[in-house]
Amino acid sequence: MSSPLNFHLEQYDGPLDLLLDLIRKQEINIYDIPIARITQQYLEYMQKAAEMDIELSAEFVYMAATLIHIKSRMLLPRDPELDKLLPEEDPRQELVDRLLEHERFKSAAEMLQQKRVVEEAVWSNPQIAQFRAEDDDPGLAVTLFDLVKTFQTVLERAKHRPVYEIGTEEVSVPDMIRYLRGVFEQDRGPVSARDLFERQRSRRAMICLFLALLELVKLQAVGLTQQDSFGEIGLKRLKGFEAAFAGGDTLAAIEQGYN
Amino acid sequence: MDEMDAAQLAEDQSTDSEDAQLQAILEAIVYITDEPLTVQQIAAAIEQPIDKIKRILDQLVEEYGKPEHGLSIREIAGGYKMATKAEHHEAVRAFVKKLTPPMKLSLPALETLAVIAYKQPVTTPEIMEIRGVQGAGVLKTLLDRKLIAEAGRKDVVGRPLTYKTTKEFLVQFGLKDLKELPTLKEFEELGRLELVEESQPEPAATAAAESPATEPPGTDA
Amino acid sequence: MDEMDAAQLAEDQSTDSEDAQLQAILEAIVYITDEPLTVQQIAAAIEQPIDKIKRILDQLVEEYGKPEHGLSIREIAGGYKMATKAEHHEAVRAFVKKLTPPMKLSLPALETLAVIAYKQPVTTPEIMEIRGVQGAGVLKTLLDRKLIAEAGRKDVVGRPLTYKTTKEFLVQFGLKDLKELPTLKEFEELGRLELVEESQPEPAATAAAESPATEPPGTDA
Repeated sequence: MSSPLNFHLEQYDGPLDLLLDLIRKQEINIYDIPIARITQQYLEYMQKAAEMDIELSAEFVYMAATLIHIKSRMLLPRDPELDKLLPEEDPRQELVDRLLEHERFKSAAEMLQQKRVVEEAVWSNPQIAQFRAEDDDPGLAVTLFDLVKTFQTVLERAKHRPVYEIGTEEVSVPDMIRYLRGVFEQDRGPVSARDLFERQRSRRAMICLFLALLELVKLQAVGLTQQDSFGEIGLKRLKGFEAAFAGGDTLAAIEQGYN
Repeated sequence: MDEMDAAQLAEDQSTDSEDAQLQAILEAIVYITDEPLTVQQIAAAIEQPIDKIKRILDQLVEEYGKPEHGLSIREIAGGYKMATKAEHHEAVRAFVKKLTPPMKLSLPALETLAVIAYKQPVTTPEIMEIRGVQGAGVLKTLLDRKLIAEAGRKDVVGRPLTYKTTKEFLVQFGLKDLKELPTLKEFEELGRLELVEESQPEPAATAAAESPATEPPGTDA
Repeated sequence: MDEMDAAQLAEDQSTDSEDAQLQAILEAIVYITDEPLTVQQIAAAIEQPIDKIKRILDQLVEEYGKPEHGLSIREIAGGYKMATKAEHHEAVRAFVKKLTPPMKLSLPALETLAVIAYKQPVTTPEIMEIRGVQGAGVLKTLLDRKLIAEAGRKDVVGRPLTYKTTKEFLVQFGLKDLKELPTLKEFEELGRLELVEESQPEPAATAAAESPATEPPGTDA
């Protein structure tokens, strides 16, 4: 067998890697590749890979076709007169250029790896935190990519949000009152009641939300609105909102009531 | 006499360069740790005699004590620690204050901004609906930073305000116009290609961006 | 004559002590900051002429370059950054507490990164063409780690996104700027030299592809 790859089948990142390895291992002059030999070795590799159930990507097949094409072009006799007028480029030229280009980037990758090895042996200990004001939000340094990624995450979350799942979490009526208080501190309303209920993750949470709403309506902190009969029910902050939460008493009293 | 001197000199030199080496190591060690390290701890870790370590650390303390150094190595709580000198604290603090921080956003703010960028013009309830969290507090942050602006009212019940991204948003993200925003399809393409290429999982670098935000009840504002 | 000398001396001394003061402040600043700061940023913040800051920073770089220092101040990503010297990694590692996991990149990821570094701004199809494989692969990993960023769309059919390397790339690879990278031509010449000189059948370029990435020293702590 003529292939230098007989004894162990290696994984290559792509056909260019495989070709380069064949060429370099056999110390072949890359500017004068014996295309028949290399093509044969290349095909042997593909065969072996198939036998060992190693899946090769489509580029390997495409490269095989390219090699065979180059080989056949080199076999065809050329009209010497035509060659004088219109010298044909070596059929291997394009492949050689690609191989050399690829090899340059492999070397560049290696150079980068060496630089990383050095950087991994170096540590820094910045103390800037001691000089930053405490209220500075370190936050995230944001790129465009973060923006897309974040949007994707938000959409995924929306997709997987379980609506009627019975959770094990212990949500209580006072929890829901605090939750509603947060809602109406941001937004005076009207807020869609249906939206609020749909956002709850468990039956228990919905019941607690319902009871919490009743409590707030009783306290005249929140009012219910409906544009037309059977229409959407809206929730609105009322004048009694601040008063209801002024002291801690209201919540404490309700908490007692439900314990 | 000459020979003795030469020998002495050679020995001195080798000791000097050994000392310089040890001093360099001690400097690096004192720099890297946040807790004051005792001489014993250091000596044990780098397997050198305690008195030698002590002598060189004292040299370092003295060296950094000079006025041309803004750092000092001090003996604190029985150990050694590097820090900035107190007399320069004002200057350093003023410096830090003047640093223009890179655009940093909290995760809730980033999420809200992302929703607005891709869904504009969009109302507060719509943003909350998509994000699945209550609380529009971060809108103010984004408005303050001029990353978003109001974009008129929507013609539905309650006529809620809508929001859009601004020119400043484009500048901050290096975009010529909104058409330059990568589409979700392009993003998914990246993910798909990734699966083909990279079989071994690699540790995520930006864990914060991936962890899900807190869900209700409770507001994130 | 004597008087003039004295005046000159006094002036020199005051300049010296002013310089020492400034050097101390710069040392403190470089010590505390986490991101490399440019001369311009520093000069603007402490209201001093750029060339003066540059001169003193260069003095600091030189001073810390001496073997008796275990720390170094390096020019990275267009700015200055303090860190321990690589040659003391064994001694220092024992004391590193907040060990951020080393950034592991696969060879395909490094290759993609190399293509982007040299060809930026570059599109996904262009990357695939050079690498000879379908799938831009690992782009998402590189984006996640903020080593690359989107760089607008290219004005060709389909208006594909382009990519470029970031400041974080320079920091992670310890580069002053992109110009510090060897040219591609240099790699070619290197390859040719190897072909001529190397008698072993395995040139370096292919050897790396076969053996699993060498374990960098910073991983086991």
